[in-house]
Amino acid sequence: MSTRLQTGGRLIDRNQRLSFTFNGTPMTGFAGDTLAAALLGNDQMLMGRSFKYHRPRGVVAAGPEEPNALVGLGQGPRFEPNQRATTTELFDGLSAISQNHWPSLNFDIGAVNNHLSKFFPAGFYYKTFMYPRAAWKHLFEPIVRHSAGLGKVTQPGDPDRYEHFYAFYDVVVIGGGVAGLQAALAAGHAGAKVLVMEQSAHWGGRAPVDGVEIDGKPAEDWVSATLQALEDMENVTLRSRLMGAGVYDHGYLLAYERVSDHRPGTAGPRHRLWRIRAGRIITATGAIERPLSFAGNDLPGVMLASAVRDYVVNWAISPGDRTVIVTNNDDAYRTALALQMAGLIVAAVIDARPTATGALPQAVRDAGIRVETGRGIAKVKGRARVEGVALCAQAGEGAVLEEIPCDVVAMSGGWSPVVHLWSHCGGKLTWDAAQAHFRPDPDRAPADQDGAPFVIAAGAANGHLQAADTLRDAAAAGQNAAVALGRDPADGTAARANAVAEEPLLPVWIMPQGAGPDLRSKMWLDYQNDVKVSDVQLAAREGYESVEHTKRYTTLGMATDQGKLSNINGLAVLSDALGSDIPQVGTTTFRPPYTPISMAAIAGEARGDTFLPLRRTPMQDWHDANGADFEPVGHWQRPYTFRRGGEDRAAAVKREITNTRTNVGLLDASTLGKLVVKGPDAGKFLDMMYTNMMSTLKPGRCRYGLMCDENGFLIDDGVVARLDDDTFLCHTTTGGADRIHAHMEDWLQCEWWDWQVYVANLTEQYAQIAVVGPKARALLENLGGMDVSAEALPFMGWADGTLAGHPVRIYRISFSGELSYEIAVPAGQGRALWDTLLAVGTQFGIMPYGTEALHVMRAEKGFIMIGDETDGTIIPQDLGLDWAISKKKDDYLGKRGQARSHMTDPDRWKLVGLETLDGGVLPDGAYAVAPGSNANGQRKTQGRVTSTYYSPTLGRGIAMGLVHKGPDRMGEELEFARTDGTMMRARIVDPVFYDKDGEKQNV
Amino acid sequence: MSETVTALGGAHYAGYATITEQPARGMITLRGNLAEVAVKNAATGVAGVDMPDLRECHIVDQRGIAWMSPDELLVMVPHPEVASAVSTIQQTLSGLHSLVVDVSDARALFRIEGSGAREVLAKLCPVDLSPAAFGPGQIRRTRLGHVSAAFWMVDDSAFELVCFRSVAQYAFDLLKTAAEPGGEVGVF
Amino acid sequence: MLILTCPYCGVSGEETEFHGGGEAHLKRFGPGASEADFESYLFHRENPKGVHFERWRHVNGCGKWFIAARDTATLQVFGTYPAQTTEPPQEIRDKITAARPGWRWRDFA
Amino acid sequence: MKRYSAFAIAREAARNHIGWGRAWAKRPPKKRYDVIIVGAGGHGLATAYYLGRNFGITNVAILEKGWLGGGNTGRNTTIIRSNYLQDPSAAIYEKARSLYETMSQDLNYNVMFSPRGLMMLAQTEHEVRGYERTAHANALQGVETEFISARRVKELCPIINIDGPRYPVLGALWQARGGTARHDAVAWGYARACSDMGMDILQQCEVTGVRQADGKVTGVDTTLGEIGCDKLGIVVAGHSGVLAGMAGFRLPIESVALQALVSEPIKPCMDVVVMANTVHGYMSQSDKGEMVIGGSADGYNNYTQRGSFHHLEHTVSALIETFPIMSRLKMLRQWGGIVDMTGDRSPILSATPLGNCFINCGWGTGGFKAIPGSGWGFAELMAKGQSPLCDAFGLNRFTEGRFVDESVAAGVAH
Repeated sequence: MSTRLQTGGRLIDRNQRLSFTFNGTPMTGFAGDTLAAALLGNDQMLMGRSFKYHRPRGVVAAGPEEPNALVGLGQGPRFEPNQRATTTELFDGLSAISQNHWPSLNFDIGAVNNHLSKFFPAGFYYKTFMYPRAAWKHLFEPIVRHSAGLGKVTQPGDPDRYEHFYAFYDVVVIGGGVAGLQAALAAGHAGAKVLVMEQSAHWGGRAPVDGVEIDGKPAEDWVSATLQALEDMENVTLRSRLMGAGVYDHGYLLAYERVSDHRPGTAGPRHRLWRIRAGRIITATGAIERPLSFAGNDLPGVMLASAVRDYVVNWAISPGDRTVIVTNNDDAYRTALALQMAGLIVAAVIDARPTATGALPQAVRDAGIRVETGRGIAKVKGRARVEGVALCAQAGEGAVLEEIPCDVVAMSGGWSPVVHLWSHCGGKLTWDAAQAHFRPDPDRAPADQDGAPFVIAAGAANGHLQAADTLRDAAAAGQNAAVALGRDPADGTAARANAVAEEPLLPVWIMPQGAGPDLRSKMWLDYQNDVKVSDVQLAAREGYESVEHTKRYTTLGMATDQGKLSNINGLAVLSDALGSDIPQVGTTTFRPPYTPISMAAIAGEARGDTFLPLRRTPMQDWHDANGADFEPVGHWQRPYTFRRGGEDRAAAVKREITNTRTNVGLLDASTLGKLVVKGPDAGKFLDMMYTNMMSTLKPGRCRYGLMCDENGFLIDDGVVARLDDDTFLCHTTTGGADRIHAHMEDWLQCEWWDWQVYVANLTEQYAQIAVVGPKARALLENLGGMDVSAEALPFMGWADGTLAGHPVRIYRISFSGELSYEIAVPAGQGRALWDTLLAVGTQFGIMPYGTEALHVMRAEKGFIMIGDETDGTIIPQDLGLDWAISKKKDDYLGKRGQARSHMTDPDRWKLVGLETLDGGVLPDGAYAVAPGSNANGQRKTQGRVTSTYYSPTLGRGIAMGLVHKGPDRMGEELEFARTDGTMMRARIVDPVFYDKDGEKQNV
Repeated sequence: MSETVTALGGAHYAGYATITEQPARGMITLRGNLAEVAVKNAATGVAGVDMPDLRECHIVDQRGIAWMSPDELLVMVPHPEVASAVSTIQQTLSGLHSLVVDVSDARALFRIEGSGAREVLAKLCPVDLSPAAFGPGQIRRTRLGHVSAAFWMVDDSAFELVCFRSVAQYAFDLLKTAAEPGGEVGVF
Repeated sequence: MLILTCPYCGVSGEETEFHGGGEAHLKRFGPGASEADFESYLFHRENPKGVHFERWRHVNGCGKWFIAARDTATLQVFGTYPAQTTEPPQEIRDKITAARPGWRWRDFA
Repeated sequence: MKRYSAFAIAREAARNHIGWGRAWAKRPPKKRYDVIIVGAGGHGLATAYYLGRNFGITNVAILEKGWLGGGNTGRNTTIIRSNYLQDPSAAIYEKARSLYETMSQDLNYNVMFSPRGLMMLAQTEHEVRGYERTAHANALQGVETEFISARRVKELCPIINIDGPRYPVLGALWQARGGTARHDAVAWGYARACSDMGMDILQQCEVTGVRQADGKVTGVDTTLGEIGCDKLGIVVAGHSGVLAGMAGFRLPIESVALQALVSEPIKPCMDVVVMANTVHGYMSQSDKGEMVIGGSADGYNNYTQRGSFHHLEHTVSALIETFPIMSRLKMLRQWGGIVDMTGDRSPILSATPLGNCFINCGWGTGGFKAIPGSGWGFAELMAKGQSPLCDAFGLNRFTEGRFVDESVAAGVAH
């Protein structure tokens, strides 16, 4: 059983006992524990179930590479699945549950898959579940999907806060081990602005655990001394619980800070995502130990040798009473020594190498521990927990020589540098045959905006596994990074570490070397996804030769650990099966993030009220307080209608229209774009921007204009007012304000840069209020101020003046067909004028109206609406707007485009009015059918509805639509298809339904 | 002349930095050839501060000039003076190709103050806000979350930030959240 | 996340402060242009895997349009320059030649 | 070829599966072929498959510079739908969707087509009108879709927050027979079937030149030597510009990176595919339990297949607003795929100035869902010189201004 030792544990504080629960069972641990350590301290080796076969899984590692010990953490809206117990700091009140089992962790029905595993080799689902066809949908897929997933589903209502932080550094060092600290020291001494980040809560990495001595003192002491030195440098920032998550182009680095995961519910953000721009990035991310592939290597109790060491030294955890160590290298012998020093039994060290004569093996032998060389593990005994191992000759096929009882197997297949961050942005790797791993190729580093290498690997992450080399390499990395940024080389000498000479490892990819199919089908490569040696060999045999094919076919390395433990071993097995060298086969692509990061951290502050900007007009508070139903228009929220009492939307819209047509209505038109265009060439410029001739417009007058893109398609419309000889005020649609402003600047800056024109966007300087209806003039006259008579201010004219004491500019323009004044007033006075108008207007029966009433009224008048009659494929000619296209101009944006054969095709659909025969309302977007069907069997069509409303004014449905040769077919009847297949008949009519001669707006 | 109401009526939040919407300030967009002496004189004439150079903002209390682009200045005067300032500038520049418009009401103006001010902005703007990189006398036009904004420092610990009036509430909410106690980063 | 330097205001900002505007140095063809010329103007793009010239607007900044010379395969930026020109300045071309000898883009080299 | 079935697996289980042979043969190139397809992605392989199946043309080589299915076929979000607005789009995507229905049986390879239903959320009044229009068009195009209410949206996908806050769900365009499939399997299944018809799949074979004589293609130069052909089909997605360059013609195409990501696997919680175009995000849950999320494209030419961060930021924040449970999920992996965008964002399936050379490209973000329809139509075009499925997607449309534009909005205005 696994227990807590009476003494030791460099990271725990035995004075701070913390209580937590696992699957509801109360347990205790110490401050400084990880959840994994605390669970082991409570003899909880079994922590989860595998994905495919639901096999019992114990913890194998002690860090972010852990594939098995995934738990559901927290409760209610704070529940989070798939949390690695090995990187979860224990806190008081923590509650965790294990995953992927039913009904319980110890008894899991799904484990039946385990017994059927022979029938579920890699890719089996591609080969079956096909017949009969219906069975896939109704039987097989539901089963496959039901068994999917690991963690439980999260809940809505995450109560925590998240944020981003933009940071800029010369040099960012990722990794707080001795390499990282040494590199930071060198870069810092050279004067660079440095950030050092460590993903865990503790500095120093492996060195203190491995008993390394640096500059004559224990690594632990050197680490704290160095930390102090770095703290004292004001150009260096140290940050723990901050993980380098992803390296992106141009020195962009994402780092993930777990601010309060270890003290949930406290003030401040839970996670902070650092968006860092770095001159140089040093990846001192260390190395990860590889498992060995022997039969039964996935049983709870089989762990990485380094992890066993970590648990003993860092947390005073005895993973078991009797440990067998199996290795192909010297490093694992450190585990033997650590265990013995803690008073635990090491039954034997099984070394696959023919001989082991290095200093560490010797020390182990001297300590009286049995060492067997040239041996391997034939298989691990036990069901839910290791009970012993059967030894065999590594060179053989697995004939059992001897069985050794034990409850822990500590394995080491050598070390692989953590190259993820090096690789994210295109850094290439080179195969190091001596150490049997891929390490960064310094000649093929990721290049930055200047084409210079910007990532430098250091220490173990660079393939330097011996402490002394690690420090030398790291010092050089820090030095070089600073120098590359133009800093003066300073003291770059490395600290000196004692170096126990280690003998070379022996690459061992399967154990024993001659294992047959039966053993190979019990050798796990990917613990979480249940990918075995036999699966990779099967993939190779079936022609899935590319490493990407094999990965996808077997799902090797696609689990939540992204193959941190399995990739190299799988790769080696694959290349062996293909009979090619490992470097030829190559690796899969490393993708960000290094370990999973929360979605909420990615969104940062963009949630709830601050998800997106919500633009408010000066009158928005009034709308909020007066029953407005809003609709989003761009980032604005515009009142769709103002409901009164128990009114539904339709009734409110009807009331607003009727009132506006009979009394007076009020519209908040502040969102309309208002662009000032000024300069000697302003007229000439607008003649290019608009299809109309604007240069001939007289000061004091307004003109409706159309804008097209170079394709000829209509992109915006609005009223242009000429303010003086060289100044125009161009109104755009609400959505168009910023877009058209950018469009104008584009042409002025990039095409006609010698034209003398300036543009300014005054959209928000003015609140704009449309006072609309037969009683509009009477109302304004009651406000006191400027002359608004037909003579002083005729239709399509504008004038400056004051109203009720406010400085205003009034445009006599109408989008409703009624007598209409659009009043622009400085935004800061908009609400005051609005209130005054409402107050004074009561005697005239004034009512505000919303966008829907606006739509209906414009449709009654046959006015087109950008976005309804247009959809990005419509030219003005389609809409019968030829009158607004100047024939005199030899050029305007879109003129050439409109001359292309398809644009001049007489068969284009053109705008008409549509009148249903039964007075009903045509469905929005309905198509008019034509006889027959096309070559693809689709029903032919001859037109479509672009706008359709119930008109309270006419008491019937009215619509506008585009119809094949429409204007030439007045009076013809068309059939419009409903989605249910039934037809609705409508007659082609003039699109102007109301006040055809425009008398009302022109009084 | 009726009074001018700001977008948020002087909203205020005190976190580990304080955020305060400022009273209306006269703001004038001046577009023209900044090399022209007349343009320089027109701006400095009403603002009473030196002509700013590239990415500079000279400001004394309510009066100042901010360099917005190679052909644009933001001229700041006390709000009651803005109308007269506009016409003064227009007269000074008469005959010269230029554009002078009052944009006071189109803007919201915030003051971000306190030791945490730099951090609060660094959570929302992709800009190096370390003292070595940004300080009084400079202006930075950038984005604040999803909206365009510009800010400058009025002293070592206080910023002024302008954005469009319609997004004042969004900007304030962002700044407020960023300034909530417990969110201290502690790097500046 | 690209970092670009606006040649007008000198700000080096991240991609999100700018807005891409597509291929640079397009010659506008208007009324009277041949169908082939007009089609090319609107639709045919170099789309190179390598040295490219493209328009950017400093939208969250000084608002100016400029042109960036960039490698679309490595994202290296050779330089930026104001948009008021019909061809890349010699100094930019030299920089590219230094990094990509024998480069070619339309008629420029 | 060994037929795949449960029985075959049971048989093999008895002997540790050592009896499975290669899914597709490995053969040296012949001197010449009737047809050479450049590009062994989904579209290329499907084209070859239907050339053989529908037209008996089996003397075919499919050339691939990397590994088959190694491009966008294996780098997309596996969504299958045909609820397009314009007739030509609806025709080819619906042809594809219907072929997906029986693909597993046709190929004897389970591509795990999962018609779990797909909805496109309408989150503005403008989108409501747009999708109602599409629903009307689909009804006449033989595409089964309907516009459904917000309540129905909530029933079909309980984890959606339909009440906003910023963009309330007003309804959705629902295609009950839309869904997903296992992307790699589609390429692998076609490859196996092509190989079974005697076609040669030549991997690690890069085309370095296109040989021509009097306005016709005579063959290609490759890293495996010169190979002759009567007809050439170019189906190389993001690298079309390069190949077209070799063949001496230009394309109205730009290549940009499209962002995608997956979450960690969780138990099934979303039975449908949801697309939210207002916020440029779409999401489905894979059979492994991962939430598969597609984002928007970079605004500039980009041939790196790397993800960039800020697009993700916007997509993810929007998805958290629409699916509040996303907040505490974690992102497992992000990547970028190169998509080739045409002038009207619709594909090109066209003859070229070289009489016997045809090109299939420009699928933008729609590639995967179109694979079988694209292969079916393009094979017909190559075999007969004309295909109703391809007619509207010719290169000439850019000269005439005869676009197939699916983006149904020039911008909302009031």
